[in-house]
Amino acid sequence: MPDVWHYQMVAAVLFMIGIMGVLVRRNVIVMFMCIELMLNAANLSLIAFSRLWGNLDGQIFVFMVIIVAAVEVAVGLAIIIALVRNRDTVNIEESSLLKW
Amino acid sequence: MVNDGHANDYLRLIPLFPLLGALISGIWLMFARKEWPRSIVILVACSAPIASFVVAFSQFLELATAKFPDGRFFIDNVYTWIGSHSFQAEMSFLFDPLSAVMVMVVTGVGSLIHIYSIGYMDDDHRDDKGFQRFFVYLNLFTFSMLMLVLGDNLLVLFVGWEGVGLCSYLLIGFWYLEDHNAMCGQKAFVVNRIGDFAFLIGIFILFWAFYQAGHPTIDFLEMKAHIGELTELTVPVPPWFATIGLAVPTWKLLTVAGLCFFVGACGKSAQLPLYVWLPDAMAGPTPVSALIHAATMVTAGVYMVCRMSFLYDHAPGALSTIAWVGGLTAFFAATIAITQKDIKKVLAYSTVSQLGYMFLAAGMASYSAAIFHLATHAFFKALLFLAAGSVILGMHHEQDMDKMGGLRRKMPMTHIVFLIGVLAIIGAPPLSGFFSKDEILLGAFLNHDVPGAKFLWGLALFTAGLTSFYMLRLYFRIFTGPTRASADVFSHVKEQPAVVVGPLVVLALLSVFAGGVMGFPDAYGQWLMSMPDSNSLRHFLSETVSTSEHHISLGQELGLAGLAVFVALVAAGLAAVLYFYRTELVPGLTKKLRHVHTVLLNKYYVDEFYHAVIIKPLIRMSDALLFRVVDQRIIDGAGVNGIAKLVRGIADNGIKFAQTGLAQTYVFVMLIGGVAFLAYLVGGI
Amino acid sequence: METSVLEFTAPELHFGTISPLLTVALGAVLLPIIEAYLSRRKSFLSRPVTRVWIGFMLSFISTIFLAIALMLTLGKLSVPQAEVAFNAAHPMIAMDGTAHFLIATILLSAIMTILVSGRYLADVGANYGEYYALVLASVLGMMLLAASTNMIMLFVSLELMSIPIYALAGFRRLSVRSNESAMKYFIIGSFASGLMLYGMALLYGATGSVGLAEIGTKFDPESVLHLLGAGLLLIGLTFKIAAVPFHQWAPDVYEGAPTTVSGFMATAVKVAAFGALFRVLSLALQPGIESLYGALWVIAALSMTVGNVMAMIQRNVKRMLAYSSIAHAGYLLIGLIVPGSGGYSAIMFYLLVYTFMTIGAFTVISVLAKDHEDKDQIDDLAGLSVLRPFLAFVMAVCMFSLAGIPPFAGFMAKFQLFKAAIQASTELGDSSLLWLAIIGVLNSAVSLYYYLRIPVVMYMRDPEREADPDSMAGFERLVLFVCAAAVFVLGIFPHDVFVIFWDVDVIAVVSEAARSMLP
Amino acid sequence: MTFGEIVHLVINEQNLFIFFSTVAILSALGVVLNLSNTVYAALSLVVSMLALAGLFVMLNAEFVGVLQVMIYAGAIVVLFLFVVMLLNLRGGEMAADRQPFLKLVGAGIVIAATVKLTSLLGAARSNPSGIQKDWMPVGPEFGSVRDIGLVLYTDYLLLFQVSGILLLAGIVAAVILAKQKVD
Repeated sequence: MPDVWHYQMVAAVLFMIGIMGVLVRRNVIVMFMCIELMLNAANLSLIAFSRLWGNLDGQIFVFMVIIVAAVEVAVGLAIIIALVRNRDTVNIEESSLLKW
Repeated sequence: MVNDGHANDYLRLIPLFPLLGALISGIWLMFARKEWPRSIVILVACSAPIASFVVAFSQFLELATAKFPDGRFFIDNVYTWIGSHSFQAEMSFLFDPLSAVMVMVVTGVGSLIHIYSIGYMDDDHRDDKGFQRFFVYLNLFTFSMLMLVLGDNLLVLFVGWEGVGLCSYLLIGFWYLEDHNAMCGQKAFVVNRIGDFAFLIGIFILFWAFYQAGHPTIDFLEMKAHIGELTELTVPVPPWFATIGLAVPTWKLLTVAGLCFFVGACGKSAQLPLYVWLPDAMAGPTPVSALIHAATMVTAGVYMVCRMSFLYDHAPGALSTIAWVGGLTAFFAATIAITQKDIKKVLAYSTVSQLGYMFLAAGMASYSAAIFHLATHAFFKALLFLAAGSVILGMHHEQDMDKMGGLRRKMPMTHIVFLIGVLAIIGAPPLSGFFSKDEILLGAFLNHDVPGAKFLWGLALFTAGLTSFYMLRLYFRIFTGPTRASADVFSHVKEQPAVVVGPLVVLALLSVFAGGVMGFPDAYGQWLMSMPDSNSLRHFLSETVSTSEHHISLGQELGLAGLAVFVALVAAGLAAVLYFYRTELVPGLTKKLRHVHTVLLNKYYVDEFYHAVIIKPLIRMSDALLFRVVDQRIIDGAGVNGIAKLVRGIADNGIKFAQTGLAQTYVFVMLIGGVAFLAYLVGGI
Repeated sequence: METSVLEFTAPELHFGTISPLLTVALGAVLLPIIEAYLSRRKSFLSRPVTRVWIGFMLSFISTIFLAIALMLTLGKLSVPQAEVAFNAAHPMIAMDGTAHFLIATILLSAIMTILVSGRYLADVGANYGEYYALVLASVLGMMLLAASTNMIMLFVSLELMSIPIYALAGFRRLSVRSNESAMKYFIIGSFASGLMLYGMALLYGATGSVGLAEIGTKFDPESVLHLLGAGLLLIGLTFKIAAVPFHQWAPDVYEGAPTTVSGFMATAVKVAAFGALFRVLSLALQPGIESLYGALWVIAALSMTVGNVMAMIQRNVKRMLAYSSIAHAGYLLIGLIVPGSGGYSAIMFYLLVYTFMTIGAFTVISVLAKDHEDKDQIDDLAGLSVLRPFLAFVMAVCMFSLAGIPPFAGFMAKFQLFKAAIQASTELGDSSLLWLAIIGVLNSAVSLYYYLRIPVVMYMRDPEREADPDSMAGFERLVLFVCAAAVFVLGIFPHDVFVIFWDVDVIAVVSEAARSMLP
Repeated sequence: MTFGEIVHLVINEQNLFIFFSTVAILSALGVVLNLSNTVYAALSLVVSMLALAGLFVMLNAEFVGVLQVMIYAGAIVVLFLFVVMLLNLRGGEMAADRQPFLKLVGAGIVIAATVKLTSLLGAARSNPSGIQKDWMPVGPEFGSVRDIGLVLYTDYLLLFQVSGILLLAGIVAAVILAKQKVD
């Protein structure tokens, strides 16, 4: 029987995969997907803890995170669209006008 | 400290008006490309001191007539300026007889000079915003001076003190496009800094002493109430002093503080050895010389000494120093004034000399005499300066009296008021100067506390003679005899308009009558009108400053006065002979006394002495050691520039390395930082 | 099924408590509708409807909403004890003195930003009505963030604050720099929220509750899980205030974003995030505060130093101000380390002062923008005192104040902060706070170098271009005047600020407000 | 061994957990490691999220699990796909990496941190220090729409309203940024 720490380890691994993706991938859209992965990992952690403690706060939290994620995606993709219209690239390394 | 009956909310209006005047017009000037029409400038600028004068006058009457059970003063507590648990400084104003007299002088003479300036500055077109700028400075000065005299504690006083210094600097260098004027302004500023530094040290010492005594205050009334607890304090000496075999000095703390304050006063009031800036301050426009460098600002030192009289009453050593410095300055400056050719310079040295008189009086603990002379001097010296200004205007900005003479017919009004001023300053009875100078001499004669008081009295009497001599010389050289001006200039000389002459007439009337009205000696009052307290100013002031009651018979009083008048008359006669009847004697006499004359003409070479002994070595040392070694090598090389270079180098390289503009670098840095942060928290990797 | 209906007890609603929030929320909801309505019409009240006119109307309307909210908040400021909002057993937000003061500061910042935005947006070609709705939504998020006492509320309000700002940073859609700024802010900001969310999950798992106060009762500073959660949560919040090492987005984002938005970001976001930090530290993490101080100490010292050193070599004013805001975050963090309410009240006063001087500086830069271009290089300011004396004066005042030169408010604020640190260090006999204050003072000295360069350039160099026609709008003049005046007044009379009808002792207000938050 | 027993042997909680978590982790790795095609990355993300939804349901979070499928898989990733196809960009990462060294170090740190984090979490099991040790017993309704609704509309009412404003702000922001032409 898996206990809560098994779920937590899965969440931790997923979270770290997300961080890794943000760090190494240069495609903005993929970086963004990896951020979604991080949020999902946190969601898993929350749900597991919610079950552990037997209270619903964690599930409500996840509910809110899903809403926030939806909004974030809408705005983030809009930002990416605006960027691509001007620069014609999704490679984050090509957007480095602002520096030093 | 605010008791019932002492609170008075009107006082804040007195400095407020000039401040508003300066702010409104000054802020406009800061942003606008053009100045206001002159009529508006005049309206704003001149209404401010007049409004202050009206308020001050009404409060003065209130103060003089109201009944106070516990001391005659008003207090206006505007707000708490600095509040900390152990130290409280209020922005509050104190209106007691001493500051009331000062406020009346400042606003009264100030208003007249504002009006006079309208005429004087009218033809000045050296700077397209100059007219308005001049009045902004003048209003700002009035504000600062009122802060100075109204301040209820040392901090407010110091704000005003620095404010007047700043305005003086700005106004001396008003025509800053000429290098010389700017240099003179700088000189005044630098010399004043020496005094201000000592003043500040004095404030610190006094506050520390009161703090030790358990009354952390710099409020005048509270300090006065608790000063008695400090008399035994001595300057703390570090213990190693004794261990290395040095004699442990036992200076009284109050004496040291008093001396520090006096050094401050020396700077502001141009006493030996810090008087050198005042003659050079004549580079400013003449109304400025009259207002700042004769009537008000330079007397701030005298006012401060009187204000701190509760301290000096416990510091007799400091008081004697004041008396001696004052007496010597009076004599010293008078001798220089004999040979000067520039009419404003003569008046400047005369101011230094008269200020010496005031300090002499203060040092003799007859503070009321000092304030009395301060007031009458404000009238007649302002009158003399303004009249001289009128002459200068008439002569098209000529100041050398060798190129004047015979102006009596050309400028009759100016001539009369100038003559009144001269008579007042030399102490011709019954003009103002007669009474005030007489009271000073009397105080010196009767003093027994100051070592050598009788000698100082004699010196002051002799100086009165010198004053008489150089003032009449000035008068004769300007107004009588055949003119030495070129015919072209002379033919254009004419009397000045009413806006210039009007204030002169008012000041002349004050010079004539103010002395008798304010300070008619009690002995004469008893004799002539059977009024035992006719010296109203003295009685008025006695509620603030300690006045030693000297009971003196009518005969003594008359005898001393007669002696003074006699000395003045002799000197006046000498001047009349040399500069009016037998002018041909002068060159021969000058030749015979040429060594003395050269020394005096060159003002005892004091400036040269300072330059050789202080300034030049200082510059040399600054240049050789401080600039070349300390500044360039150590501070610039290794210090500022080195550090700046290092920092810039680090920042430049660091920024290129870290702030790459690539989002993933930032993620990476966040990651490293976050991991380090968490590892620190969790305690170990 | 019937039982379930009976179980449901409708929550008590205390709308009065959150009336400022409701006002702003109403504004945020209504503004898009009004915008749509206005732009559909050809004329309105016999006026032809133009873009500029719509922008003006919307800024006017949103200012009204914000001003009403500000009035309501100021009215509540005098009742500092916490009021119950909605559910006492499950408090989402605490409308106490701290919250009200911070909300008032946020609203002030928002009002000033909106007032100066209209002409600037028209000038840079981004005059869209949505701007105002986004600002209002973000302000709502900030208000909630400053008051939230629950982790879920904290997270959602943080996102409600941030998401509109991501969009505002990219509001000049046609400008590549603006796009890049928004994109960087968005990616890094979402990354930081991800970290924070995971930290919240760990804290929830460790304690079993999401309320900050309940977490505080169970927090165990010995447990790794608690500390990891707390650390990640703090990373998320320190990211928002741009503290080193989570600061690098700030210069890029501030430089690229529309200037008015940069000013808004630099002030209001910081105020709100500090509100959240107050509550997280004083409620949830109080038992473990000792172990957090060391980490915060390092962050504060690093922020001050890195911010100031980097600002020295900047050529772009907005970028320089961004680094300076990092340095100021460092100064502000000193107050968080001071135990008790003294540090918090010093921070709150500092935030108020900082809002005025920073908005003033950014507004000057925004006024200079011309022909779709920001004039934000330091060289662009050369001879400004001749070309635009008023702008130069306000800019100089703001710079002096930021540098902490008396008698400007920046000095008074720094003085309060350092005083609190030094007092605490003598009371506790702990020299680390004293050292932090010393580092702070040294850093202020360093900062003189770059702050004073601006007045030097403005006043001592000759202008390199022709005088522009003075195109300032009245609102901009008003805001600049208010900023300069506030900087003077708060510096000279912090105890007697004269606000229309009554005198306010701001220092007393902030210390009262700070005390109200602590249990 | 009946068929039912075999089914129970294979499809028990432990196996389901192993299955879902393996799928979730592998497909998450797929998102990160798939360098060539963004569409595949998005599809990997969907798989990962569906697996997570399975885990949610196992944890008595039926309602949130359904939301996960509907919103994440159904809406968010579809939006991703939309954008990827709309922009029709290929080979975002063809050019050489500008900071290979940094990424190598970063990846090393992330891997080390993963190991450390999982070991810390494993250690938390043996030393929970005040943390709930075992699953709390919960009723069958736990995590149902009814229970969530009861909490959401009472304790979290304010939060729920705020989320509405958040959505509105998101819509406004997305519209203004992504509109083809404004005027």
